Amino acid sequence: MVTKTLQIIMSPVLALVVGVFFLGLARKIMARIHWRYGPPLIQPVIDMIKLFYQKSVSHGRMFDLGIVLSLAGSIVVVLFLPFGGIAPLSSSGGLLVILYIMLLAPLGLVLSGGQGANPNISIGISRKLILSLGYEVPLLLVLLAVMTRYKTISILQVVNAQQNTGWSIISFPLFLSGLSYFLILPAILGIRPFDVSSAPQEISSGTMAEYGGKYLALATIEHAFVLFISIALFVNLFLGGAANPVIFFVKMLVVFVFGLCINAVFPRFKIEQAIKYLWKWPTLLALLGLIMTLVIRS
Amino acid sequence: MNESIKEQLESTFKAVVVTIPDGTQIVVSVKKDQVLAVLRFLKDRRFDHLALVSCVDWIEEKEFELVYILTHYTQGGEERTDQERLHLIVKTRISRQSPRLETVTGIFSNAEPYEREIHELFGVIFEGHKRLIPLFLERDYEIPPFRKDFDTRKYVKDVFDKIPFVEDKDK
Amino acid sequence: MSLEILIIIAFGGALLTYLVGKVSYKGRNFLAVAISLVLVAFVAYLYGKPVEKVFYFGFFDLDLVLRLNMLSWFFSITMAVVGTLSIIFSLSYIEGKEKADFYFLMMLVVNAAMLGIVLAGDLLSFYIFWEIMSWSAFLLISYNKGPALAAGMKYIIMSIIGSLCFLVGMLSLYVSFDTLNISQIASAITSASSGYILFILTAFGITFGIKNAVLPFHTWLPDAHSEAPAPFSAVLSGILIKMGTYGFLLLLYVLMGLKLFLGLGSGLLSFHSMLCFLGAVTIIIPTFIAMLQTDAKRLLAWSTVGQAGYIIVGIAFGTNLALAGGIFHFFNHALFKALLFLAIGAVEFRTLTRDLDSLGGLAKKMPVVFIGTLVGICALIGVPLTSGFVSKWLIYKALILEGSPFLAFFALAGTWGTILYSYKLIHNVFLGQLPEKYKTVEKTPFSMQLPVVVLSIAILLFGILPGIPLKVINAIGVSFGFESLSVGLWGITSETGALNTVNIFAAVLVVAVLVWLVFRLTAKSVPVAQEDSYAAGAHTPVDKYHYTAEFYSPLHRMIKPFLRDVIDEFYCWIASSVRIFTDSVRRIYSGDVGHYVMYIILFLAFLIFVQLKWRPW
Amino acid sequence: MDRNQITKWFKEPAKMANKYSLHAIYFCTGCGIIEVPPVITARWDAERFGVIPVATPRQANLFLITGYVSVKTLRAIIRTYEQMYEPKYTVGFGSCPINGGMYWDSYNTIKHLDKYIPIDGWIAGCMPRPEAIFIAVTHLWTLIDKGMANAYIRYRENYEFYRRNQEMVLGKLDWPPLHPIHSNVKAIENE
Repeated sequence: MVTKTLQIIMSPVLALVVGVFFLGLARKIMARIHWRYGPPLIQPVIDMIKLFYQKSVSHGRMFDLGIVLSLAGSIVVVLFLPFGGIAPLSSSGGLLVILYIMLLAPLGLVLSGGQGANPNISIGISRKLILSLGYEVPLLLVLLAVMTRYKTISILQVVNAQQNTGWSIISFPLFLSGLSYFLILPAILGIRPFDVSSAPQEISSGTMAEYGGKYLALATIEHAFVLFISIALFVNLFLGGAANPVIFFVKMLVVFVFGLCINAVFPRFKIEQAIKYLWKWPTLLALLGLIMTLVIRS
Repeated sequence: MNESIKEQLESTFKAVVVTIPDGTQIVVSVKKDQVLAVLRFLKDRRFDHLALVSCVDWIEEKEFELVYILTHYTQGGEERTDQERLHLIVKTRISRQSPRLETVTGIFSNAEPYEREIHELFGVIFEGHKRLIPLFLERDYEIPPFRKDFDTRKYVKDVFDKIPFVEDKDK
Repeated sequence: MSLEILIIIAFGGALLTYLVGKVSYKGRNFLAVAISLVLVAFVAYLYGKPVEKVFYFGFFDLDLVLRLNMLSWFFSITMAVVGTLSIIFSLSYIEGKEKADFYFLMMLVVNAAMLGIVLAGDLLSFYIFWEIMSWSAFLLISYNKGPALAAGMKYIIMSIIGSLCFLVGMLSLYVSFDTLNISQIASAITSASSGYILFILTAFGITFGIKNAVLPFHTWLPDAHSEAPAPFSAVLSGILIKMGTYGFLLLLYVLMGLKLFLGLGSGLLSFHSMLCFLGAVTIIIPTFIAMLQTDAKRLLAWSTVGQAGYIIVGIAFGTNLALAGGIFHFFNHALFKALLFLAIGAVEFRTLTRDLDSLGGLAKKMPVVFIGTLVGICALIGVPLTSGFVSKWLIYKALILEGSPFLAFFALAGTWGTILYSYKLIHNVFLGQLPEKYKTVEKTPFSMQLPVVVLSIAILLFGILPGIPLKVINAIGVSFGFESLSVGLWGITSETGALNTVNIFAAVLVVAVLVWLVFRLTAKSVPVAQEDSYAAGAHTPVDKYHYTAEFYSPLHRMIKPFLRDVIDEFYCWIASSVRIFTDSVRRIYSGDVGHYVMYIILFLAFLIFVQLKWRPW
Repeated sequence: MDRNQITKWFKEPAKMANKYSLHAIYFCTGCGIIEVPPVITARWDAERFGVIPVATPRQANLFLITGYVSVKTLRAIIRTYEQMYEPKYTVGFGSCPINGGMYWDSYNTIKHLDKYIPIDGWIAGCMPRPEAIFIAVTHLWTLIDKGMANAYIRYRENYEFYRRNQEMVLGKLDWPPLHPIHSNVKAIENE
């Protein structure tokens, strides 16, 4: 029982550390690709300390509770997600529960943004929801392919199954789903080609327009958690998850750096182009993966 | 080609002085009340582009001079570069005390911001102008700033230097 | 205590209210609420006591049967509760309006008729109550004049077609089994040929499909819901639609019986998989249409069509998990859709408009209604800790484990579509800038807030402790012949991935409190007026600074060509062509006698000619 | 550049964090904004020092006033400055905001910007080059270190005077005062 509570406390902290490290790494790699030195790795930490000390303005109760709900939603998802050996709550709710709790984070953010009473935010929100509808179609197909392939909805069993049958990214039908998941990863994270919902130039950083001080800090932490969750989900489902956290972290690092290098050089999509892209290639691959899994299974 | 326009203008309008300083310009100075007629006349003869409306303050003669510069995009069907185009400059004089003039937005609708600017900076009132509201300036001025009798140094001394520095309350 | 007293109270109470209404409207209001509460208490008291009363009815020596089993108890308790809450809501909603007594009479009659349907043990009484429900709903839909009349007309025409199909099916059953008692038919029908069963299924299927707004028959619903008065549209989309669900349950499981229903047809072409895919399509298309609506109630109406698809998929899929999910989703949908309609009714009552483009910022003015709508859309989406989540989770788990991922994909994609349109509802009405003209909106009356609060508490309670309704639903599943689920107080404990809502609730609560503490401990944030938001250095007036029109315009442009409501146009084409035909026939009766004489002579000539030519007689 | 002296971080984290994470609001007030793009991109890379451009005043704590300030821009500058959160710092570029510069006698430009909003520091140069901007950033660090970068405190304490000056130039402002105004300062009506 003690190890369980320890794990429950430890896994969000670990996720925060990994997420913030990834944020710092992202800015450093982005800078290196632009031929400049870039900030120190701990720059996100400095930013957050400054933001927590800065005063801020609130637009109403929903404006505050929305951001709190969003961060709480992301942290709860981390509790359900196995991270190497640490898997505190994943016995009481499988992939479906995670899929649904992952919904709390964007919902909290858009509810709090809505009260911000600023058209830039509303435009950012409508783009964010359309984009999430866009990447949700291939994501669902990918998760369904994995679930039907291993005939279970709990991630632990998927991870254990991969120990003996090898990584599912290599096995034939799920290779397509894995590739499709990788293609929509930037859309889930909302980074470069798909940062249409928080575009600083067009809609003065969309959903973040009215966030300052501690709101911006909480929003950045929430972004770090989303970063951690989506990559951890990818590693768990397709790269066989790991026995101990260190190997798990290395796998996540590889996926993250590889994904980031691709996205650092892309210009930003318009929202229609993003949806057209998301509903064309990744959906096709995911659909193919699902059909092949069904054909092979029966 | 310039000659033909010169004859046409002199024949149709009396008391019109047409001079041709060089190959690309024709200067036409007209009376105040003939401006609309001349502009419409020229617009029918392919001078369909009102490039600029500007105002000159002749303070000694106590008159404002309004200058309309007309030009044309095409000559005989095909494009003309800016150098080859014929610029036709229509000038008129109005008195400085009561500067009033007919608006030309009826003929050239793109003259609207020019006339607002001249109204704001010179104080010329254009009758019939739909939106004669300020264009650039934030504050209101008794003597419009572009007039020659507007002393900008005195204005700065009266307005900006009079605003005190913010000493701390306790000092 | 027997069932016929229940029916008498229901209908008698309605008439009594109407009469009392003539005397004093206060008495009428009190009586209406009292009767509904009595019905709720009466039905609750009858829990767990299956009863069957048979009355001899001379006509064709049929017998009228009133019976109460687990299924009918579950439906009747939902109806009674939602009916009572909507009557409480309409106390202050109908206050100033004329014909208030007629409105209350019709509301009580509709509730009574639905109670009758659910208690009916034989098809004849089922049909009688079904007709009473249909026309009383028609009278209520066309309550406020204008476009409501056309909507009511469309509704009543489709309901009549449904009732006729029901009549045809009932008569054929009577002819072949010469009894209308459902239990006797159920035992006798196993011997019938599968062709006959298919005919019965299609006949009753059309009736229940129209009422349940399954896709080809859904066109009446958006007009009827948006034109009906708010409390009735809550009852209409909360329960009246679910009479179709009850009908399907009765038809597929009680009348047909489990083996027969699953045995019909084979593989992909079997009846139940066809019904599942029909349900899946009913989830997707209305959800995308709902996203683009600009009238709040029409948006909710399309959402009802979408959610009915979930219930159909749940029922038709045929495993105990899916059935439990389907019935539980009926229960949740009755709760949260009634909540959303009542909330929008409260907004419409105060701001006299439900156009999403002109509303905004009402959260500060109507906090209780705002929280109610928030809980409502969370349940609609299926956010954990609301009851909507548990029912959708059951449906998904059943679909995935039984190995039909495409159905699961349709259902899950439907959920994301639900998020888009439900967020549009709450954003355009409650968040954003409050326009000038709504700054003087006063508080919503208590009688409107009470139902909203009660429904929100119910949703949250059943979300965290779903065991309470699941126990009853499990009993229904067992009565249909499924093996029972292992149901704990907090969810399903089964081997392939359990659901433990209390763990989820505890985790979310603790983490939310921790994050809120961090939020409070850091620098204090100063509340500020709604005008003081970033506008690139400019100070913009409120009315020009609220973005709601064309909320999803990029998506709108992309999917607009796919969303032309072809079915509605098809029906309207049929209606207009029939009108043209009948119009041309009408011209024969031109009114002067000469024509008629001429017609007679011509006809006689024709007869003579036929007789000479072919000598038929 | 004492960014990696850990002891300082624990002694006064707020001051250090404010020093090494200056988010500058990207609002081009005058001709000097042409110098900012090379500063933030590959050639001079301000991100090394933690200075990044942000879109809204809500996320910013550094306000660069780049070049002459016309009366119309002053209205937007005041509105943006008031929407920034404390602690906030302002830096004026070139001589025009100091005393009007070459537009000293123009009827339309603001002569002494610090009559209307408080300025922490100035950079010389008729549009200072990126290196000068970095020198300004380092000076700002020393000011923050010594606690002298208190323009926002001056603004808060003397708000009535600033508000009066603003209304003398811009006429009636259509947004409410940021801090409550005590009635003893009567707005002197301009002639």
